[in-house]
Amino acid sequence: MEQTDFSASDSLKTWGLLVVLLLIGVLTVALGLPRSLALWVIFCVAAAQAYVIGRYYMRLRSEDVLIYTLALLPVVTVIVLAFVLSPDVAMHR
Amino acid sequence: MAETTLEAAHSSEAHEKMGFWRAYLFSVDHKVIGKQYLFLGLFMGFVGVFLSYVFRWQLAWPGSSVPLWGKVTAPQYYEVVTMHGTIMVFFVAMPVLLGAFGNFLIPLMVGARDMAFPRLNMASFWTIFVGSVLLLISFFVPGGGSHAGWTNYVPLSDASKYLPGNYWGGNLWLIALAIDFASVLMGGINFLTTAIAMRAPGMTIWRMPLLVWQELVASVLFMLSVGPLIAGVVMLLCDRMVGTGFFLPEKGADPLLWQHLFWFFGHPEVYVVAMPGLGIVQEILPVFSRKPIFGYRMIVWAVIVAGILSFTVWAHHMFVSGMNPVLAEPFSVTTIAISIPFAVMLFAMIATLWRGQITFSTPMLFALGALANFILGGVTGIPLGTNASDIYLHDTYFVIAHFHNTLVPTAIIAGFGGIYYWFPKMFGRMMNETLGKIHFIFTWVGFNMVFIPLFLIGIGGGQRRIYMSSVYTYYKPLQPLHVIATIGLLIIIAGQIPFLINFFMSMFRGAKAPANPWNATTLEWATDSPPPHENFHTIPTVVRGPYDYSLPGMQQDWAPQAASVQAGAAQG
Amino acid sequence: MANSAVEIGISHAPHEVETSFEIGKLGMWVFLAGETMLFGGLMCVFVLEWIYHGGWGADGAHVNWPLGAINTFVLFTSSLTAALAQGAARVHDSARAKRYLSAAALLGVLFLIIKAFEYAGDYHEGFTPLAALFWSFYYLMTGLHVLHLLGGIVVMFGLALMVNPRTPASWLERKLKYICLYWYFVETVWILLFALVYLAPAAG
Amino acid sequence: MILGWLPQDVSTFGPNIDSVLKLIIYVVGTAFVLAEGTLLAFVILYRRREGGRAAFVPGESLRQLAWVLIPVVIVAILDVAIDVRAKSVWELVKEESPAPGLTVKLAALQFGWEFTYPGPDGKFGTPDDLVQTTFLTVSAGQVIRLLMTSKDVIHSFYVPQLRLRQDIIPGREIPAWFEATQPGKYEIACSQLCGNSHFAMKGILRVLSPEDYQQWVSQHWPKSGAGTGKSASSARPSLSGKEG
Repeated sequence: MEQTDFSASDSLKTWGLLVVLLLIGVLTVALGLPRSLALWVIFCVAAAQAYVIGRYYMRLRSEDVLIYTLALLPVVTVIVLAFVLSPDVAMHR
Repeated sequence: MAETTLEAAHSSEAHEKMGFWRAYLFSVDHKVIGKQYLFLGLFMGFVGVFLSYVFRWQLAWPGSSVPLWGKVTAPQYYEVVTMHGTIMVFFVAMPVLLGAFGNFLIPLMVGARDMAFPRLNMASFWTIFVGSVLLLISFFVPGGGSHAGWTNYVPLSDASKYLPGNYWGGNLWLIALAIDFASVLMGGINFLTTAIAMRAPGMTIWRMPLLVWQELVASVLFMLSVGPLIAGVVMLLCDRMVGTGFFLPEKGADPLLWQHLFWFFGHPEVYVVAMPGLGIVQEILPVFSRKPIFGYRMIVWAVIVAGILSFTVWAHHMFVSGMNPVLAEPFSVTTIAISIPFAVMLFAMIATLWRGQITFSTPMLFALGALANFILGGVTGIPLGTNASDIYLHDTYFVIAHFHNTLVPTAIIAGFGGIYYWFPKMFGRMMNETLGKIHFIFTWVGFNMVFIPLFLIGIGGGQRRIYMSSVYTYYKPLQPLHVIATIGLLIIIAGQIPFLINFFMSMFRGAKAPANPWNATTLEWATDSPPPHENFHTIPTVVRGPYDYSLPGMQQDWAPQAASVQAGAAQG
Repeated sequence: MANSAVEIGISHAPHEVETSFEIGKLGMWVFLAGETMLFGGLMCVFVLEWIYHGGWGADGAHVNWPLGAINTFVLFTSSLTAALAQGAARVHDSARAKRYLSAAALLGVLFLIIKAFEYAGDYHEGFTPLAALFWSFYYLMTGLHVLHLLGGIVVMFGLALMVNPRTPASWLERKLKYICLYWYFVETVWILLFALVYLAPAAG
Repeated sequence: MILGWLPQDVSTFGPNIDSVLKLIIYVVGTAFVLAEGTLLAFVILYRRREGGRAAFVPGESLRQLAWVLIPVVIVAILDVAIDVRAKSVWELVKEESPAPGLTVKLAALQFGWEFTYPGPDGKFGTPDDLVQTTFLTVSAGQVIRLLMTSKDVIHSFYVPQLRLRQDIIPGREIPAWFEATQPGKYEIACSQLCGNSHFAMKGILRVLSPEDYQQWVSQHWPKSGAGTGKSASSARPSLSGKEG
């Protein structure tokens, strides 16, 4: 069993990072930044938070390749679905 | 090793103490659950065949009164057609191929004592049981079952003003489908975890039988493709019951979205049905031609590549559906690309027979019948996958004949082959060969007599889902073809009687089956028939691949996968 | 049910000791892969409809994102306590692990309460699921997430109740790992939902 | 033989689609006959003989696998050839749209068809529009452009003799075109399930010879007497000189 040290300080640090990212997201909306910039910031914050949880809480980094693929395969499938659907659903005549 | 034997003995005592309920109805033993799936699949199969008998009679002799049903009205016709499609795909093909064979065989073939999560496995059966009960109830609900076709396109299935009186039928159809998806997802979790994590020592992934490979890839395909459709089903359910407008054009949404979500799931779904069927054929062919399967690794890679490509082809169902025509070109190309791995598998299966010693017992007959018809099914897919010819052939009987020639050989004909082949292992008794052969001849000849005329009706322009074909003059020359097809169906139904007698009689009065009646090499034949509660007395060690038949320099023409010390004990 | 103690106690699958993988973790990841496709499919449809409508415009502006932000904070704290519970179980301190686990579940309940207030507020202001396509998606996606949260909370409380001084720490640690894996997944889904349904329309 | 079942073809792009079908039937037919023939031959030739022994051909070496991979490559190449041939036909029928002699708006509704002719001024929404149900009257040899919408559910405009099928989605306006070559009465059917009377949703496509069409036009727009859109009679290409 690989050593998964859920030490208290690690968890607190992760929690702090998540809260900071949350504040950034909230600030971009509160300050009313221009739309396209705000959208970029919001989605980068969300992606960063998802990465932080995946890496620290779910211990994805220390997992072997099988769990890694099981985690990433659906995400890739959804992105493929979005891109292939877009010409018809998003921009149809 | 000693430790596992002690443990095995302990749990077999536990097995005796369990009363009827825990041993048979609420059992967590994968073998009992496999049989429960088999009985559910067979029962729903006969319901589905009865429904096809009703509408085929109406098609052959429009307006006449159908024995055991009476006159078929237009709403009843569309209800019967819809329920036939739904029951056969989701409540016959999936439970039999994935539920019955997957549950019964995967632990035995990879050398595990049981599935990874036995309780989850039991839950998966009872979930699909509830789903099928709900679907059958929808027949008796006011307005009957869903009338919107097994694909249930919106907005027809969306607002009840388009299908008056079909409110509860449509809702129950959606709920039964969602429950069926949940059940197969639970099964998939078990299949993947068992096959990946609980293989016997020595059973590397390249020594797993092809049926296990096909079941695994099918489970992954299902798991990755069903999510968006569950979302679609929930959205459609909200539209029908709450009144939201996820698919209604007047609310600014796009009806084509449902077709995309349905077929994004639909096409991997037909491979989820086809792959285990082909897996069964690939298990049976080597045993009865005493020859290893041709190109084991090539077939495994072909299955994986076909699985990946199956996510890129779905819009060939929608060439003429009002979708942006520019999209039709890429999907034609991917449809050709996916025909390549299946062509590889087909040619490899034919090559397996080359210079073999073929015995024509019933499982082999069904396997050969399935292979022959799957070639016809695959070949007739090209005109539908090519965009130009699909303009004319879409939604005609050509499409119906095509997908029956791919689904029926894998789910029904190969499924029957699998039942005849593994019946001794499941019930410890042999099935009668002559009744089996009669059943094969009636079923296979009847099947071709139904669907070859349907190809011609399709080319003649006869479109599907037409209740009264006398409305159109161009249908008049095609009517005799419908009559031939219905007579073919009656032959199939007649052929099921010897099967039922054989199936239920042999279960109690068939000849006692030895551990390995067919001299096969895979692990499930290395233990008694029927296997003890914990499958193997001691977990076998695997020393060779699954298809080592007529090895040069070996007197015996088959070499069991399990280590020789195990083979001695299992001679039985 | 004489043997039930053994049945529930060490491991319900007698052969678990032989596996090369931790089958519980593998099973949970396979389950999460299916769930990702469900939520992923829903979000993909939401984004595509958004692009087609060129942003949700007026409908989206009324979303109560401050309450959503508070809820996100509550969920972060809940996952913190879940991680601390796993830490405690690692050092075989079952009592502390039980307390943290209960705290995580209670914070989950707090999330549901805040959510209920938010739904009531929106409903009162007339933003019902039938109001506009955006609100249909909003209620569907957040509703589905709430159901998944509820499932997680029930299992967490169940696990917390089953913990007693005699429970072996390794069993608790393993069960905690699976339920916390699910909890982190539900949190990740909420993060994406929060960005898609709360912040983005409000920014637009 | 198989294609003998095809109904009569009266549309200009009909022969293109029929030729694609013919090409497919030949290519796919030979592949089918070869595969089934080999299967039948092996089944007959290699029956179990007393004391016989099967050959150990596991198909691991590339030389053995070539027996399968080469036929597969051939089949793939033929499929690609079919698709290249079909691509031009698809673009002709579905993507390009030649200059229309007459544009008709079609509205499909539960269990009927509604055709709107622009009238002599060639514009829709003007008082001289003519709305007819069930009957679509056109002149032979004239390119007809259809702008199709649906009032309720998904329908599908399908005329076997024109080899034309196009689903109609409510909320979208979907174009289609055809040019009939022979006058006559052809049935319009709906080929997408659209409710309990989906089978009875029959329309009639009346293709008239140019002279008869002129007469029909003058009947419906008596005062002006000019052809619809660009005057149909003069714009008619010489091709359709044949009388109905």
